[in-house]
Amino acid sequence: MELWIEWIIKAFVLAFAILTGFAYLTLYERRALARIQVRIGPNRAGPQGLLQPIADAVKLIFKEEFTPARADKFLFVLAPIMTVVPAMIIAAVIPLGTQFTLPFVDHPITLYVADINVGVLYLTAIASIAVYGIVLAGWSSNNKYAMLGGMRASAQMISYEISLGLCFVIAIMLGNSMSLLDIVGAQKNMWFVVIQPVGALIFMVTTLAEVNRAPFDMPEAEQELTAGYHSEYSGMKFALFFMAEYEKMIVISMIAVTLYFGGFREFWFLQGTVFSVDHFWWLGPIYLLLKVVVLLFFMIWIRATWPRIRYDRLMAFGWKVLLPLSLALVFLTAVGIVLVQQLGSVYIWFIPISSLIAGLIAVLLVNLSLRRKVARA
Amino acid sequence: MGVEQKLGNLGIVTTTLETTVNWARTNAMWPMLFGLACCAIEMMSAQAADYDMSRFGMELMRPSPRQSDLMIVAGRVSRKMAPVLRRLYDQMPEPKWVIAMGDCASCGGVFNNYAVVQGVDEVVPVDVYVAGCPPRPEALIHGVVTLFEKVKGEKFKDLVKA
Amino acid sequence: MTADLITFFILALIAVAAALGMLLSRSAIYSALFLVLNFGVVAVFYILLDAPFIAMAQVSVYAGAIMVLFLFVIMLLGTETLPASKALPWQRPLAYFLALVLLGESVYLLFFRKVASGDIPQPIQSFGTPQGVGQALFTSYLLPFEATSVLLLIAMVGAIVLTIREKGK
Amino acid sequence: MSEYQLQEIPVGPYRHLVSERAVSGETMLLNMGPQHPSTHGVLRLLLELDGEVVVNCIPDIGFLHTGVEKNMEAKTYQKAEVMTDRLDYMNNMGNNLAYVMAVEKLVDLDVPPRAQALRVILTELQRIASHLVWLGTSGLDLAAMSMFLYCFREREIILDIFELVSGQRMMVTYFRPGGVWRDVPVEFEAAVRNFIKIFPKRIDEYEALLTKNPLWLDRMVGIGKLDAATALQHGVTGPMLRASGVNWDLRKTRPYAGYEQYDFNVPVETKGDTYARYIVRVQELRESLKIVEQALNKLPLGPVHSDNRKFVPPPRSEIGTSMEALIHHFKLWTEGFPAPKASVYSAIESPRGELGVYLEGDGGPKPYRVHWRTPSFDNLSVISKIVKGHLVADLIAILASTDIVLGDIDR
Amino acid sequence: MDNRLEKIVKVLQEKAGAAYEEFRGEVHVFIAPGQIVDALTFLRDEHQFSLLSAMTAVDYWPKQDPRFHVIYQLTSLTQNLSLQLRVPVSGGLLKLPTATQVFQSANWREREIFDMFGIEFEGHPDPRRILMPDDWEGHPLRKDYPLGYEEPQFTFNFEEIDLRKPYAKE
Repeated sequence: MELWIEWIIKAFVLAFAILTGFAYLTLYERRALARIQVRIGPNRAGPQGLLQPIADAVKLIFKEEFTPARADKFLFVLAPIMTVVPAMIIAAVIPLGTQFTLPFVDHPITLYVADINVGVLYLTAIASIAVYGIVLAGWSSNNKYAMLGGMRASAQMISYEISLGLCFVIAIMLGNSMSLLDIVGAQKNMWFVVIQPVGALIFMVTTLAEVNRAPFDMPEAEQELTAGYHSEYSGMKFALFFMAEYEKMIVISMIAVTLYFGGFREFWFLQGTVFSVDHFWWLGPIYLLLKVVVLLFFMIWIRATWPRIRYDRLMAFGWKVLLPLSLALVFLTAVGIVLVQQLGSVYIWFIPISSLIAGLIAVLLVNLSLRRKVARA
Repeated sequence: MGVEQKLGNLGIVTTTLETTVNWARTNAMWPMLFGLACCAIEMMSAQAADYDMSRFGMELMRPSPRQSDLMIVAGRVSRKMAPVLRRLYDQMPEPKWVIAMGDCASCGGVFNNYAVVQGVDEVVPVDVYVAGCPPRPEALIHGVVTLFEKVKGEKFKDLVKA
Repeated sequence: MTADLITFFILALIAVAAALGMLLSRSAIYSALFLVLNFGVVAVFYILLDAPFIAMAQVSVYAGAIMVLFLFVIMLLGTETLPASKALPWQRPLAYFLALVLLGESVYLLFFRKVASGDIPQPIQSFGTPQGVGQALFTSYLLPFEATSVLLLIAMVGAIVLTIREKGK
Repeated sequence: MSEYQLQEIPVGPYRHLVSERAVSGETMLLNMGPQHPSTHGVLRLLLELDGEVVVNCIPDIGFLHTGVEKNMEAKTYQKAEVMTDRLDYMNNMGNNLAYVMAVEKLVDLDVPPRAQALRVILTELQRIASHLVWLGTSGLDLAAMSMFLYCFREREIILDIFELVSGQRMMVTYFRPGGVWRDVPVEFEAAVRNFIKIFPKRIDEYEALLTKNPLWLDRMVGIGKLDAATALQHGVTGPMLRASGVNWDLRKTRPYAGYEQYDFNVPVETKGDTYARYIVRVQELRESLKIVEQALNKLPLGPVHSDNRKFVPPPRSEIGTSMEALIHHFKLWTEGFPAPKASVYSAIESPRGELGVYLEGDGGPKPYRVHWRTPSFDNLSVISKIVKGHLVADLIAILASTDIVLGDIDR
Repeated sequence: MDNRLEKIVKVLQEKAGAAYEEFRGEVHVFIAPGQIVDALTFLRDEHQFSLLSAMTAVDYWPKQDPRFHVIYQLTSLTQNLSLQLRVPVSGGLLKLPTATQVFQSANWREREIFDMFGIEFEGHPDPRRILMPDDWEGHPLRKDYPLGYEEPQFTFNFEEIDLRKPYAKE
């Protein structure tokens, strides 16, 4: 019975952490965007604007809830919930650190909610059903813009799911396990981003598409579809969509960190020093947080700088560039692993070199086609 | 309206809650992304680097009226636009506020003729009028801050409709 | 064991209800959603049977990819607004007949087939794990597996050919 | 606008403008605007969509119709000028210039060279400001949001210069028939020089962000192609026409306000797509800066308005001493000056194209008829032709590249 | 007058018997309503007047015949010339043949003239109002149409106007 209590407490702590993270991510994004755009950003609510998320939340709670007359009432209410739930539960399998022993009771507490042997598959499964909320929101609103947004979301999700899955496969092969804890453990000596840099890059691109962030924010493309799938949502229901979007950002960064950036582990060259998580267990969550913050900054930076890609080009990019490239990477990784097994561990460098060449070829081809298009026009 | 209406009906003394909610509303007032004419350009300037309305948490301009709290009527409202404006106002959920930015929106300005509505208060109820043709960004921000003062004084009791 | 049994019965009820809902609901969107619910419940069954790999594959492939495509198509065509088309004339009698056959089979299986208790073979240790599934797929079932991929490839090529012809028109 | 289309849009009134498929419900009619983030104001586009492909696009304008032309008939020539600022609110100086040039032509009034040079400097600064707003909003439309804020940062410098000379940021009314309102303050030259110094680097920054960016190229190249013949048929002028390969710039072909003294190029592109329009405008930023610099270097000394007292009020100092000056002042500001019973058409090159004023006098002090030939009006009318077969996302890019201002269209 | 322009005006006079006037270097040629399409086609095809710069109308109310002048401002890019055609329209008839076949830009401009002056263009492909709402009554730029002056509110008459001003409700 004790085990149940432990799980419930851990689940609550994790949920609370993600919720707080979401709230402060909004502030982080607004301040970072403002910094990039030579502005100041929210600084009036509380010291340095630290209470801004709370103000937003309280305001949205006390805002009128509105359901359009001809909307499908049931799905209209269900959609935001269906968006937010996957974003929360997907974090369950992500290891946040090693473990520590509870004082007095002498009971070991692991820093993850669950370590299942198909952890990576769990991630894909949950990520793939996360789109339902958006699609249903678009459909149930009875608004043409919302529906276009919902349709874009479903098409985009399907296009990028496969490349994302292949990037998972690369990490699985390198870690030789589907358990996230094992994958993190396998990165003790070398982060996978060093071994498979192109895979990490593709992973981050596809995750941008999966969480509908700029430049892939098709479903809510403000300038095209006004507010896209959440056009008709107000008050707390809208807040749920908002929440889901930012939670997904956090969670997806956590996954990226876990799969490619050593998870909760320190830099591989800090192994055995006092900075190692083996030395202090509480360094694990801190390292994870730092890495996540850095990745999030990249997401914000991209949003501030790049124009939005066009909807059909986005699909073409997914199918014609990312999918073949990630397939090639899976193949190259497999070859590298076989080489290591047969000839010795120095052949591990075959993987980064060959995949960088593959990535370079892809970039060149894309560039060439673009140049041809410019020339033709 | 939301929860506060029921609270008001109960007649419970809710001053602390009132203060909190009004504080939240003033600090997270999302304007609607909606410009009409010249004033819209100054409204954009107010969002930009030199003036930066985002300090007040106001840079989240919502393209959908469903998610906005504040309608800044920036510019002249023609007779053709007036029904659309009213409709947008009706689409905004409570609580909502309106700032008439500039002379044209406040009273018709220099355009005292057949085509322009002589003051947007004929179409939607206005909370704050900002004078100027167009008002400088500072003037708009002053108008917004004036609106904050008004919002801070709002009582749940008054919002309950008979 | 009772806890598992109770869970099983609750889930079974949900699964049957979802299946019925899918059949009976008027709106195509709701039908699709009921099917998703059904898939989800079936995935939980797999977990109960100690086959997490298949469970996750069920969710990500069926619920996550295929049904999203279904929804996409339904929304694209706007079928829920179109008037119901006439059923094919032979469809209804055939359906009744097939339902009868199915009912007969179930009755036979439930009441007449003798099942000795206890002779269900226990699954081996690696059953349902990724390793187990991989071993099975790439050793004893390699030929069917590859045949399936070829079949899918043919279907994909067919779809592409069809759309290309459509465009050329 | 989002829920503006809760009800189905009736095909009836647009029967002759949509395809057969819209009647059968095969294609979707979608309202874009009048309140939509990327229609640059209150423009309504009725779109017939097949999936996301635009089959037909029917612009609906007039949501900002202000009755300026009618209202100007009720004011004297001087007082009507305040209306001109509010037409194309990105090009206030240019509107003033077009109007005062028409008045000067109608009453045959001379303008001293210093006033001419000041007019050139300020209209070119205005062109830069207008193009900056265009660049910023186009960037925003394609979700390159920082561009918007960078452009507005530079625009503020220009607005500060305007405020320095006229006391207003936007509605300047600085040019007056016969010259300018009053001479520029001493800080003017330093302010403009400062701008000339920092701006080229800033243009380089913009170009670094966008011009070679693959996403930007992908959104722009080959989109919304407009050939020269169609452009002329639709009356398209300005950068849009020059992007289609027609070298027509009124500053070169019919120089006014002393443009013939300055050495500048007219950027011309041949491809006529959205990207060509972008390139033309970005190059115009540099060319305008060149003109400003030359005009500032050559800025002559002397009076800033004509000494024809029948049309230009006397300086304040004279009123105290001269009875005649007092009478002129009184007559001009109460009654206004009469103009002959005739009509003129005078056009300038605004940031958007040929901005023409048709001005007709009836012998009295008020214009009998003022018509504004506004470039955006024609530039928008071509859009229904060039968006056909493109995606909704391209429509946004094309609309941004036409650089319309609704105040300019609806008047 | 420019030599090249003089030639063109002479040909126009021969073809259509048109009168012309000159003011500050601008040439206005008067064309009868029936001949305007031919004249525009002739100028476009024979003399490269490829741009219809502006098109508008003037109302000379209360004069009835002609009450309106419809004005076509043409520009030739290759020759760098401008020419204005003026078509008198009688207050009783209010009809003109459309020029949309000659210049596409006439489409919206003719709609605007119809909207503002009530002059109909026969054969126009899309005869709707363009600037005013579809159910608007009257044609605002006519001289007999009131400007629509409303009394401005000042301190001394604030109360009085406030009483009858239609304020919007929630």
